[in-house]
Amino acid sequence: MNMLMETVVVLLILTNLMLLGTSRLFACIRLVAFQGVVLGCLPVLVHSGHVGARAVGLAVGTILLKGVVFPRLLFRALREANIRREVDPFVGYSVSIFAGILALAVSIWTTRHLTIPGPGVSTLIFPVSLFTILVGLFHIVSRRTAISQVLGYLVLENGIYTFAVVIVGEVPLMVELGVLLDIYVAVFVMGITIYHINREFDHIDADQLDSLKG
Amino acid sequence: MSLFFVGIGVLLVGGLLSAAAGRNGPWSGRLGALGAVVGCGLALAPAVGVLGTGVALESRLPWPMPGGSFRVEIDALSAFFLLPILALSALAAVYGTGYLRPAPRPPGAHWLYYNALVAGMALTVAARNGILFLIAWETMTLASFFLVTYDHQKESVREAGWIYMVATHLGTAFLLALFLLLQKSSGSLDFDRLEPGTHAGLLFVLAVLGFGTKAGFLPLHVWLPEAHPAAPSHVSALMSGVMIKTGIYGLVRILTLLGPPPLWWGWLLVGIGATSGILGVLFALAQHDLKRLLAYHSVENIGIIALGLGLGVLGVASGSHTLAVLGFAGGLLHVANHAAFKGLLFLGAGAVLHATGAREIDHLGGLQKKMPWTAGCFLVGAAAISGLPPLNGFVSEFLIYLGAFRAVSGLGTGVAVPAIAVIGSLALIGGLAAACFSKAYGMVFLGEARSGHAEHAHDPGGAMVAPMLVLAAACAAIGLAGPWVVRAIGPAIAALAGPGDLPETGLLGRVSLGAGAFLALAALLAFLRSRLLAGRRVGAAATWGCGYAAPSPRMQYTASSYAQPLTDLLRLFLRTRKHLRQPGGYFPGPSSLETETPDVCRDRIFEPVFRGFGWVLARLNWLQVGQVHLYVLYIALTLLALLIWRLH
Amino acid sequence: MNPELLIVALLVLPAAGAGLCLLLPSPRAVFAAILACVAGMAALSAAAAAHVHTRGPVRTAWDWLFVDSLSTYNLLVMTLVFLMSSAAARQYFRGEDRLSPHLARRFGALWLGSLSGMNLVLISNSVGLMWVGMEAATLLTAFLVCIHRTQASLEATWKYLLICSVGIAFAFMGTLLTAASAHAPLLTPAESLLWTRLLEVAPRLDADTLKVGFVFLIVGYGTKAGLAPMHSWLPDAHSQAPAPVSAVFSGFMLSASLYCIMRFVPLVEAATGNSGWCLRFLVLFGVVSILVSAAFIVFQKDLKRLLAYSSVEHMGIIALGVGLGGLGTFAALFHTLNHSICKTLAFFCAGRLGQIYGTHDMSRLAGTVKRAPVCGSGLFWSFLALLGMAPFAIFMSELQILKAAADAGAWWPFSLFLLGAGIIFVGALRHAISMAWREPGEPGKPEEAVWEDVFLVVVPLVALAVLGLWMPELLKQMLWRAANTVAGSAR
Amino acid sequence: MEAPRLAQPVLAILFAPLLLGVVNRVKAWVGGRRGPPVLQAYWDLAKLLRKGAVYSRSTTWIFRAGPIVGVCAALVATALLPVGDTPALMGFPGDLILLAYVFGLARFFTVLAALDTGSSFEGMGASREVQFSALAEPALLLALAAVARNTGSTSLTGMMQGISVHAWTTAGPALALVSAALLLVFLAENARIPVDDPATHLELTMIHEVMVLDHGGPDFAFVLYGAALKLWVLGALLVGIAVPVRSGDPWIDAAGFAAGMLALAVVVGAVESSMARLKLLRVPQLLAGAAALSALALILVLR
Repeated sequence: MNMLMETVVVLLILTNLMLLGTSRLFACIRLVAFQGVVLGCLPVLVHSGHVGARAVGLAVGTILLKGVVFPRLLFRALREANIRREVDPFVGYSVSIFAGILALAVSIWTTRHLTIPGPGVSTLIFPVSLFTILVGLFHIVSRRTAISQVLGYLVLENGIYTFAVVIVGEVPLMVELGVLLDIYVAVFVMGITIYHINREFDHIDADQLDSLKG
Repeated sequence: MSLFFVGIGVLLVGGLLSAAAGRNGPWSGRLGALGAVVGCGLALAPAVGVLGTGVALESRLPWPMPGGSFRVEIDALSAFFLLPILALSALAAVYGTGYLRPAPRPPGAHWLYYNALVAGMALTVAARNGILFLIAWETMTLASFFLVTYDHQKESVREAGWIYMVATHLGTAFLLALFLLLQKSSGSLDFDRLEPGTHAGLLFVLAVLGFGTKAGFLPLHVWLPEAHPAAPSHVSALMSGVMIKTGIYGLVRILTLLGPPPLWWGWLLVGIGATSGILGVLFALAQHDLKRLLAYHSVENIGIIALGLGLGVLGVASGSHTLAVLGFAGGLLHVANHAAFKGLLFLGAGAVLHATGAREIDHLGGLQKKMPWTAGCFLVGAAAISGLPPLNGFVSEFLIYLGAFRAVSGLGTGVAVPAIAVIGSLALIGGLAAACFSKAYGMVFLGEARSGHAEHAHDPGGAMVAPMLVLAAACAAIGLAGPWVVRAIGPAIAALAGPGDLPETGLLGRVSLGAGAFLALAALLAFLRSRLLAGRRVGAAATWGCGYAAPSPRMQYTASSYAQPLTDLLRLFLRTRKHLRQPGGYFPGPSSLETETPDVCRDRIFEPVFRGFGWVLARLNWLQVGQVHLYVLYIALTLLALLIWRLH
Repeated sequence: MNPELLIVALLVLPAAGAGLCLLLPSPRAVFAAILACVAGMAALSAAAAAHVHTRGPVRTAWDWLFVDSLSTYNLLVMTLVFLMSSAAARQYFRGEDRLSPHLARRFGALWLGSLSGMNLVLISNSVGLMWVGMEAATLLTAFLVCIHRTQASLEATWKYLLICSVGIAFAFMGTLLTAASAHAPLLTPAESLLWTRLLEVAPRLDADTLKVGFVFLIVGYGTKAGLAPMHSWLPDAHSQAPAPVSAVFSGFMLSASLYCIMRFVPLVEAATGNSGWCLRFLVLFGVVSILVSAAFIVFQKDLKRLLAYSSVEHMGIIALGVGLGGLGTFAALFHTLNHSICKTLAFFCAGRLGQIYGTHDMSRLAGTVKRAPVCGSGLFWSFLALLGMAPFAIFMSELQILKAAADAGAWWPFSLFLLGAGIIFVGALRHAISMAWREPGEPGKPEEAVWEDVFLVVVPLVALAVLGLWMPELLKQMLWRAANTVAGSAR
Repeated sequence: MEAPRLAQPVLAILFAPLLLGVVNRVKAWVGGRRGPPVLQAYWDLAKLLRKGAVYSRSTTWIFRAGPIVGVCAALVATALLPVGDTPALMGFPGDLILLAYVFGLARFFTVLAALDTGSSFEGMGASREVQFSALAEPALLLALAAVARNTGSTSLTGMMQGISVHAWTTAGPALALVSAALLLVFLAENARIPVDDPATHLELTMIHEVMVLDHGGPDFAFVLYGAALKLWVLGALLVGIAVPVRSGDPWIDAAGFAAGMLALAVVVGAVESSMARLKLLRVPQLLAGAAALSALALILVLR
């Protein structure tokens, strides 16, 4: 099972780096959706011996939400706004990938003293979840469109989710559902806001939303 | 003690009633002033009692405030400060009822703040707990701020209010540091449990900065020349006469808490006193605005008080009881004296302003004939503030001089050198003050009216004249009854100089004798002249114009020209700006000369500092440029920085 | 009343009220419902506070809900703020005819919804549930910011949403790390999110994990609380939201976020051996917030942005107080109350003035005392109170925080606090004087004073003055108990 | 009260105008003229006292008070000054302060009386007067402080008693500096050359004389007499320090004093005959110089 977990970790890293190097927004959404599906498998993988109904339920919920609902929402917003790609990001794509690798190094270096206790957990989980968080942040900071920022936020959430499922394990279901619901609502709200922004401004370029300052 | 609280209560209730009376202007004013007078009278009784018996009154009420306790005590020192505060407040309140008529708006709020200011001052002086003290102190600040901004429709008044508030509030910051350092060892802010610990010097400097801002030590005085002219005149009288003295009170109170002073505290005070005194009077000399001139004189007189206190500290530090007594007696007595004559002068200036609508000295003139009562009172004040015998200003300056001469003639160099500075600066201050007040009095009241403003002036009503008369009488009485006055305030002096008799202060009796002889001789000579002139021809003519046939009032010497030799001589400090339009050509057109003397300290010290701060702060604007990317970046960087910093 | 029932009622009432609002026909009815609901909340909180005060903390719902003195104190502050701002909102929207029944329903539901979110933060024992409450409040209030949809309000909403979501995500990470630090065999996974259980085993928690967790928590919740340099959403959201919403933002939502941090302080302190490890963060953030806000207040042009930066300052002061511990925590909690009252008042007045003048640009807000005597004077006095003039209570709480700093020998924070407060005083007073008294450009006739306005202005001011001069014994005890909870030394 | 204490007041009241006469006589003598009689000042006073008066319509009681205050102040001052070892009539520690300040009072009223006329010339004179006296005051008091340090006394009587030939031999340089400073103050305060020219007839250049242009009759008599008394008192102060005749016998002391006063008059006359008036702008420098001399003396005695 550890083998599978390692695979998931590697997939996470790869999707993150690919995200950093992709300019087409459709592709980005798909990547994030794929990441969501991969993560959805995690609860099942963690409890290798006894896969309970709870883990399955969580996995299904996660896959549905992250793999299906969010992408659809974002695709719709994208169609409304009528844009296809991220134009002229603050940080170029190749530099972004280097920054991603640097972030990975930083994550590993930062967490090298921390030994998170837990059975059958890959030592890479915590650094990679931190790495995913950083990539999400980087995406928010370095991309111009509001959609990209939502994507960044989703990646950030994915990082946290990784940590949550693997390390903390069985947090009470109610909390987890509350968390999922909250994230869902967050993305939903962001979608609505993007919709309105698009209607009011005729663009969803967050870079140009800078009238409030000082 | 309960009388004191009742007095404070009456003050506040009077203020509230006055505010509640709202639109009914006359009643509102009467209620407020009545509250002030009755409240002051009631609170005055215990203060007089304490000075008479020498037994301190104390009271402690429950007050659930961490670190605070409602401890109030009237000891000799408090009683001494209460006396001028309450007396002048009552007089200025009476004056105010006349001064505020006709009022542009209902005076209720004004009286509320006025009475709150008086209550705040009284409580400041009586508080025996740091927190209580600070609350009273800040209440005083707040109330006086609203009094200063009475005419807030004027830009200059708003500016003055801002400067005043900023200055006093920043001063309070030093006081916070002071009190919190003092309570560190015991954890209680009660005065009797404050301990200086090992850094008494730092505490003293903090006290000088914090209290000095209120008192108006140079260069912390910048608010004074703005706030005093802006306020209504009876408020100026109150602020200049007694409110700034709460700063002096704070300083001496802290002195009693800091333990035996080293010599350098005395040096510091003398240095501050000399600079404040000399530069204060210099700035005053260069002013054209009567109330601004008076405001600068407050700086000067605070300087004289600091000189006295400095000598007192030197006396304590060097173990010379005589010097300590003379210094502190001079300093303290000057507090009361300044309250009397500065109050009087501001009230007089107010009467002039009320009658003519002009504060510009160069627009006035000839008021002696039109406002004889005001003029007479103003003359007494002017002579008193110039330190001339037989008035009260001389008495306190005499004590300080005497102390300084004693120090020079008999004590070691460490004391004698600052004492020489005291003598030199007092002499210079005296000369310059006489110059300044001969200008102020002469130009405003003597000669002929220089403009239409002054043509139709007349004395104000009884409500305004009576307080001035009382104050003028007080100036004369303290001047003639010096030894008794000093003996009456003996307990307060002993609180600072240490227990013991009051050596040498009896010499004031000789001064009084000299003054009496002078007055008798003057009466004799006046009689002699009237006998001589009786039956002879006494004619009246125009002033001799040295041959010029058509003199006009506009040819009179003006205040600016009067002061010009001195201001030119000392332009190094004054930086007077001249705007000269010279006559030229064969048929010269109109020409003019205007001078203005802005405050050097404000222009050269505070404005650059404030501008520097502003520059630095303006540089921080890039933090908030509207880019949400950057905002998230800050968060990310903060997170990373903390992770790296705190974990490794 | 059964205390457990009480708490459940607290949980249910606002949610039910929110639902109810969606069904009501007119704005009038909506506001009546809001006021009734908030008043009910106030009564319930008071009852809960009384119970906790006399008999100690209450736990219920399988330990998921829990109230102790810290939470009841904050409950009281919250209901007070909501009470005041609900009444203010009624006045505010009365002066604005743009509020259709539809909008009113939406407003009512969101308003009470965010109330229940914050309420959940306060009464939950599970730190996870606490997080859920915070997130819910954030999302619901996002809609409140742009209840009037304009370009600027959308921009502000976007920034608010994105930044706070990121912050809240961090807070979640921190919560998870906290739970991870209590991994088996110390606590079962189900227990590892319960604050009371965590506190019991706090000294044995894995310190390294918890430290990382606390960094995430303070950055995360600190973002929501508006601590600099994570405060950047705050001026935008405050300036664009309707004034009563800004009042709730400043008045309590920020404090609620700080409350979350305060909950974690005793855990981290106990785990790190009471070395003051996490307190230093709070001091740092406090001082930075005070100084940064100072820079922006001095050159501020917009009234509501100025008030927002002032909130940053005051959150900094509270953080500083908590960071100093002991008396500092006590004073910080007291400051929470004072700031909430005062800021609610300030935003109310600012909102009304904004309606009268049609702008929040301070260069055009002139002669407010003449034009709108009640709100103009109210704003001026609330400025004075916010700037820490005696006799208002903020002076007292700041003084106590300074005392705590002096007692702790923390001279750098002490001096920097004084410096920042001084700069703010200089800058803000200038704005206040100019707004109050400058001659108005276009003369308008003075607004008639409505008694509700007078009431809403005078009562808070009097309350602040009274609190500044006299602290009721009951309040003092409550504050000390709450402070001891933060210090981890409560029963 | 013993009779010798009255010596100074009596001498001053009687002989003050005489001093003026001597000065003028010396000036005339040096200039090769016969000059007015020594007693001319007395005749002038008598003539003026017999006249009526004309007052400007601009003036008030202040104008009338000026001369009286001048005379009274000077009279009080005479009571503070000793002759030689003989105590002053009213001497007490600190009397020197009263001495300086009664003259301040006199000046204040003279200046006000001048301003009361509204004449620009008199205003000009008043302006100069206050400027110079403000600068002269520190010089005077610092000089006296140096003497106080040297003699260990704070009363004029004690100081005079402390000055002796012995004092001059031990602290000669300091006392010489003090005497020089006092001489400058004496000249400035009494409106003598090189500060002011009492004989000038150009109003624009005058200081003291221009201030009293409008006084006439008995008032002017008072002005003249007050000025003479002031000349006497400040002269007596200077002589007391510069001429250390302290024999213990009041008669010899008085004789020494009288000789000193005569010598002073001669010196003043000589100075006035040999020097020109300074430019007005230079006068402050002269007075600052006097203050510097006093300060130097202080440094010497503090050492």
